[in-house]
Amino acid sequence: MLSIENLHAHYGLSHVLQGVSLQAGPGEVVGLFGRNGVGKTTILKSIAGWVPASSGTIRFGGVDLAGQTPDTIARLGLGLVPEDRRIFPGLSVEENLRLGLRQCPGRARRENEQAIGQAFARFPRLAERRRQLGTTLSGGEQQMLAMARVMVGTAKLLLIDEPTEGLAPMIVDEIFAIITELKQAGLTILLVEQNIHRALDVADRFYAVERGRITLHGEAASSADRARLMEMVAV
Amino acid sequence: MADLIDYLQFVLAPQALNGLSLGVAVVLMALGLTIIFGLLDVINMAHGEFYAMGAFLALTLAGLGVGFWALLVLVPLLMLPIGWLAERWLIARVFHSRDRHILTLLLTFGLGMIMEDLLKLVYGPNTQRPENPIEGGTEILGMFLPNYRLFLIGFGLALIAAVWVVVFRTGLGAMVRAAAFDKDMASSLGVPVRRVYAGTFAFGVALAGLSGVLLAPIYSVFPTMGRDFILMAFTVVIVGGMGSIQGAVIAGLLLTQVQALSSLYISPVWSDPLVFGIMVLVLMVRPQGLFGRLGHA
Amino acid sequence: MPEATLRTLSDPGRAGPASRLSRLAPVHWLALAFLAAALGFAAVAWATGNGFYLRLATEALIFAGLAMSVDLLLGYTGLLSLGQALYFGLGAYVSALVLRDVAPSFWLSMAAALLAGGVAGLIGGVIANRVKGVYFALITFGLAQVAAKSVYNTRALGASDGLIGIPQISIGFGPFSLDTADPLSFFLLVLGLTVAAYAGLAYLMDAPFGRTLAAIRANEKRVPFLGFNAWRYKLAVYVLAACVAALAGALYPMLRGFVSPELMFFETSGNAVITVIVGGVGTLVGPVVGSLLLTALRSVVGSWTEHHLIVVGVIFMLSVIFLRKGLVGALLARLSRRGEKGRATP
Amino acid sequence: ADPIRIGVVTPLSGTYAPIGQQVRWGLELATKEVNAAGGILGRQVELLFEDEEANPAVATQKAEKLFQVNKVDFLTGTVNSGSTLAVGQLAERNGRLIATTVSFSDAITTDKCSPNVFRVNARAGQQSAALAEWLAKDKPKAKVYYLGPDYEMGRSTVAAFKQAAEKTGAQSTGEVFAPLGSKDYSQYFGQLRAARPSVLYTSTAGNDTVRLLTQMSEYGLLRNLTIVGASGTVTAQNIGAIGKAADGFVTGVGYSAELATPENKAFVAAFRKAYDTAPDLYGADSYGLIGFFKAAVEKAGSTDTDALRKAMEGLSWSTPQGTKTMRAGDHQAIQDMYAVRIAADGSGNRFDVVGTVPGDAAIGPDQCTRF
Amino acid sequence: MTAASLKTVAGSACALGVRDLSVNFGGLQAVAGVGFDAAAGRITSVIGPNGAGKSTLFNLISGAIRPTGGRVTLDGADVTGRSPDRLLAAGLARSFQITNLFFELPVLENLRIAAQVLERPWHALRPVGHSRRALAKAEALLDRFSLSAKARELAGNLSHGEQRRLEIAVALAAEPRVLLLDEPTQGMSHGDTADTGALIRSLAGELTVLLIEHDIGLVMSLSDHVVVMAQGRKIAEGTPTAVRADPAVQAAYFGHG
Ligand SMILES: Nc1ncnc2c1ncn2[C@@H]1O[C@H](COP(=O)(O)OP(=O)(O)OP(=O)(O)O)[C@@H](O)[C@H]1O
Ligand SMILES: Nc1ncnc2c1ncn2[C@@H]1O[C@H](COP(=O)(O)OP(=O)(O)OP(=O)(O)O)[C@@H](O)[C@H]1O
Ligand SMILES: CC(C)C[C@H](N)C(=O)O
Ligand SMILES: [Mg+2]
Ligand SMILES: [Mg+2]
Repeated sequence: MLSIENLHAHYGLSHVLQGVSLQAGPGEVVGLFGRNGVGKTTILKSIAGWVPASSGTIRFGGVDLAGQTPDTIARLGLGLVPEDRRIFPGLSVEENLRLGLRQCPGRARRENEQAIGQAFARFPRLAERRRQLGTTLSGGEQQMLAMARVMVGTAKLLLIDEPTEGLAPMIVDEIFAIITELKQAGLTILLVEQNIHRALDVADRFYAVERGRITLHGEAASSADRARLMEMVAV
Repeated sequence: MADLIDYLQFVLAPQALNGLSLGVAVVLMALGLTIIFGLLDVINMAHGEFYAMGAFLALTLAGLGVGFWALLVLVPLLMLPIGWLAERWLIARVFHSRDRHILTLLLTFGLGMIMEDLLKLVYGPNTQRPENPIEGGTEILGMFLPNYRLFLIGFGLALIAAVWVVVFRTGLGAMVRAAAFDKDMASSLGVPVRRVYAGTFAFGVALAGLSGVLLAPIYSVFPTMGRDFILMAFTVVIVGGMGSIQGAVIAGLLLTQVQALSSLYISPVWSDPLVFGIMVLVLMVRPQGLFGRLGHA
Repeated sequence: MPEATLRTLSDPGRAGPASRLSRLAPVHWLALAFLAAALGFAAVAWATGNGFYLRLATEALIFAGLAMSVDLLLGYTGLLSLGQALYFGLGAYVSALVLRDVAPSFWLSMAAALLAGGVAGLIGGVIANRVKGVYFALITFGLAQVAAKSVYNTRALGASDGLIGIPQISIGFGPFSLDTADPLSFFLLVLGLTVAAYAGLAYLMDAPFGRTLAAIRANEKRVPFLGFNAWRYKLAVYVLAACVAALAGALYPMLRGFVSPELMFFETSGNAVITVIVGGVGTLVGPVVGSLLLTALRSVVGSWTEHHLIVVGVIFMLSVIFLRKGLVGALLARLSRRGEKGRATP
Repeated sequence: ADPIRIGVVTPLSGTYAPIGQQVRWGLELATKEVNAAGGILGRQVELLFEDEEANPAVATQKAEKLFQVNKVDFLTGTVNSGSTLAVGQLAERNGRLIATTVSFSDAITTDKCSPNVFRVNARAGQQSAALAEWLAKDKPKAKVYYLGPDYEMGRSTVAAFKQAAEKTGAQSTGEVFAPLGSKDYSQYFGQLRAARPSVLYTSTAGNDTVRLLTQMSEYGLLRNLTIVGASGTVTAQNIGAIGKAADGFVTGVGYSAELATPENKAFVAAFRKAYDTAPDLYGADSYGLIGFFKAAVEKAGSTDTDALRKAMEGLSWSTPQGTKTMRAGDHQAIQDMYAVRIAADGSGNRFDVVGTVPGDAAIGPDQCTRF
Repeated sequence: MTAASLKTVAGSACALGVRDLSVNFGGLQAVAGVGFDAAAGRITSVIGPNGAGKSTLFNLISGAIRPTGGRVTLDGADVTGRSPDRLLAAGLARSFQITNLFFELPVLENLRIAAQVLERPWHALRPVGHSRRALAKAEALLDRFSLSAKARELAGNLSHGEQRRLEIAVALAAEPRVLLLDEPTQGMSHGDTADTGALIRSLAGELTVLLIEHDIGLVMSLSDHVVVMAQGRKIAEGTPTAVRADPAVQAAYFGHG
């Protein structure tokens, strides 16, 4: 589904990704863990086409993503829940949500409306606030909106960056439930999360990132791997 | 009493009616501006020159024998690629800098300067005017209104309504706003941002060109004509609220009425300061304009 | 950490004031180089008896003052003023009236212009600072339009004809005096004033006052939570800019002997913005360099083709697109890149 | 011998560019002719153009360059009255002479007159005389409405004409001053109709006239109204755009291309041949200036400022529009003034002369006290 | 009793008092009659589900928006509706849930500006180098928040977690007496969260902390007092253990927790 080989990326002069390789198979949830500033988000941005790779290859569903713009990548079936939520100011909650439909321009109108209805049903709070400006939502509500926004589309691969950040425990549960559901529905998910324990409960495999490199790769089910991971990130 | 009726019929009412036709003209100008301004956050200072270009284009084509009705379609179509290229070659280069407002304003200011001089280079400095395509006039309640102005009011309002539907009813507006605000996020949702920017800009430019065709028979054509409406159009866009078409319509009609009626009682030269004063007042009370949404700025 | 590192750390390219010459920021070096060039130019022009070029350069410096005031707002505070000519013209008219009708005194007319600029700036600032961004630009534009129109229609101010007959004066500095009719000495005076304005403003912009303006530019909403009243800072810099523009304007009638409402028109404001962009926004030297360059360019291109708008327009657009920080900014980037290379040996 | 250099600072860009174009053509044509005939005192004449941008601040800078760097012997071309005044002062300080061929402002040769400034065209006050006289004759007891551009020039032309017309028995029914560069004059039509005038006087220029007249025609206001105006209202540059709406318009002006003198016919023919359009008053007055300069230099025998000034004062010279005389007291040219009616027939537009006022009657008293 | 409160010396005089505070947006009552006291030198936490009105409460206290009703007192003085800059002068600083920095300015400059209020007013016109206290403060904070390596970097170029650290540092730079932290550990990795917890604990005593957090472990271990909000109202308050046991809180916040 997703396969990254020896990816390098730079911001200006700083060499942020220094040879990252990782794989995610269909229907797999893969965790990406590491301390702040090690390059987790940059990996996701490279996949989404926001940050150009300096070298290395990213393949998604067999297609080489080199030189593709984010919108073509999105229409290949990639969905992104970015770490800072990126709700569009000046647009209402509903307008923000409906932008998620742009991923699938050809889909029937009825299906679109159905998807919107489902999202609102999933997050009733958003339905209550649908006319309000998206950026006046509370922090947690914005996180829900960012999640809902990719769910109305037709992504096959989801990149989710710290989705539970700023969420109350109940909603955190809800998010993990959704991730599990999406996984069961066959989506591939790359999940960056600080709440490692919870994330490992839904993940199949994980990678640990340190200063732009993958330094550990393990099975979520293996307690040995888990122990090595905790040792690495909890210092 | 008879005096009063006389005054109403001969002075006040015609004044208001003529104000209306000017109002529609101003709103037509403001329409393209408010779309580019409100949706892309680009202040197109060259809007006036695109308007002039439309008018000159109409003149040239009319000289080649193209009829007025064909011009209404042809000129905007020809303006589309011009606007598209202007966006791709110029605006796009500064669009994503943090000072987008200011840089695009400066860039289009320079562009306007060049275009004005180019128009002069090509067409000479003198004034020209296409023939009035709809001659004659109609009496309405004893007031006389030229038929072309009636057409302008009708066509203008229909055009404005059509644009409103396209921009807001179809969700296109929301898409453009999103793309303009956060290109990365928008494109990761599948929005083809570059085409959206260029298309929106070209659309605004085409509207400017169309106003050129429509207004040329009344206001005549010369290289510096772009400066004519621009301040008023900006005022309308601001008072109405950026990106709000209803706002532009209401502000445009209102402000031109203020101008038309005030000129009966105070020296017309003060009507500009008056309109400007209203703009300042509106901004002080409602910085987002009459209909603007705060998030837009 | 030692102080020197701190300073260079805090903002590359706009480092602190110099207590020792060796610590002078590159931008100040550039200013010094410019000053030397200006003096060299003056010497050559004087030696060849060329009054016109001296007076043209003087005019360029006067308009550089206006451009600097635009830069204070645009480059340091992020406020685009499209009506700065209002204050320039105001200073010019006040100075002209004082010189013609009150007393032919340099100091008196400068003081009067300063006062007028300050008061008008305060009023204009209170109005314009109600709004932000584009709205600010358009309000300043409108304010200047209204003022220019009023002058254009006021018979007592010469209406559209302007005022002529402003006397040439001699300016006393204690035992010395110089004459505005003498191109060289007036050039040197204006140069001196420009350097003083540059030094003073550059100092202020690097002091916490100016740094706060930069913070307002970067994120105005956060500033109040750090204990600053953003509105007051913006008003203060607006008034400051108005005063600078008014003082520059006050010099104009001394040079040319007349004032006209065109000094307040949009062309004047717009040219000041063009000057700042071409020269280098947020550098203060940029406006001076830009003004001299564009004045010279216009003088040459103007006689060569009537389509100078195209030439200036193209240069302007190229600077907006390719030289975000103008000529001076590009030069500084060059210098600092070279500096970095030199230092990069571990 | 060295050529004689004449600096020309005239608007080549912006809204006044059409006027500058006529100025340029008039001067170039005359210079070509003078040079072909051997120049002045055996010296060729060279024109050096600079763009005035209709801005006095630009004009003075350009003029100074011409005076000091190009060392011109004489300077002309300024259109904006403010430019003429400012450049005049500069000329004084540089010990040179200038002449305007366009500026209307009375001040230039009245209270702000300068020993170094000459005006070869008619000033605002002069234009009214011919027009008022024609009006008194053709439309006695006319009810006049005034519409001027709202700035100094507009107000003073309206005031001057009003005074002259009322003296000849006309009745004023109202006035309105529209901002310079107005787009839509229909705003004022209500007032205009309500005043029920028989004559409308206007002093708009350039595009403003185009709009005023075409919009009046649109509203059917031209039918029972005689329209008269100041000299710059309808000229060769804007008449094409005005088209039929200019029909019957009468201006008080110092020149018409239809003047039936042989000099004028030759001039118009040459002008048309060179520039493919008719000259208007600006072109003609500018053309005539070269004759003025030539006569003065030949009379003075040199281009020395004092000698030249002396030669110019009181000088009579011939121009396409007849003989003009430079009044010594205020440096204002005395010239016959015409009432010119526009006839738009199929063959193009004609400026028919319908009335003449001799120069002495039109000029008014000398109000210059400076020299 | 937590460790933090043990070392409290200032006693429990109330530093920040909130009485009956309310605001509504359109029809929505975002904060409805909330009142509590934040004792001086203690850590008071505000918890509650998303959209409960916690951040809005902070906005009201810090002067970002004006309440439609109620009062805020600082050391007994009424400061309701005061502008943020005047509140900061009175000793109240805050951080933001959604990172709110000078993204185009270097990290160090972010901190220096924030510390500038420590200087006398006329220092605004003296060279930056003379603002020694502010510079020293900025340096110290860089160190304390392990941002020294990024001092010259533009704040906008930091990773999310690094920006979150800077956000807290900026709030601390003015040496406030009352500090409002809106989800300070949001987006931080494990280690940083723990460090931040330790930091907040070390701050208490010298200053009064009002904390919004969804990290319940942190809230439980840090707080002296907890206020629970839901749908704009205060539904409970008390010690961490008491609040945790409250069934209403369980239902509204922890779910099956
Ligand atoms: N736009 C940028 N320009 C320059 N450097 C950047 C930029 N964005 C990120 N960086 C740097 O790149 C490194 C990796 O950043 P990234 O955002 O990928 O980290 P992360 O692992 O997602 O961290 P976090 O957990 O804090 O979100 C950091 O050191 C950061 O400072
Ligand atoms: N400007 C506004 N206009 C309309 N509604 C608003 C506005 N600001 C906040 N709200 C609403 O008020 C409610 C409270 O928001 P607030 O940000 O205070 O929540 P919170 O408790 O901080 O939540 P979170 O834990 O998710 O950050 C939310 O439902 C939000 O949608
Ligand atoms: C005809 C004109 C345009 C005259 C010009 N306005 C002047 O100042 O004299
Ligand atoms: Mg990250
Ligand atoms: Mg919150």
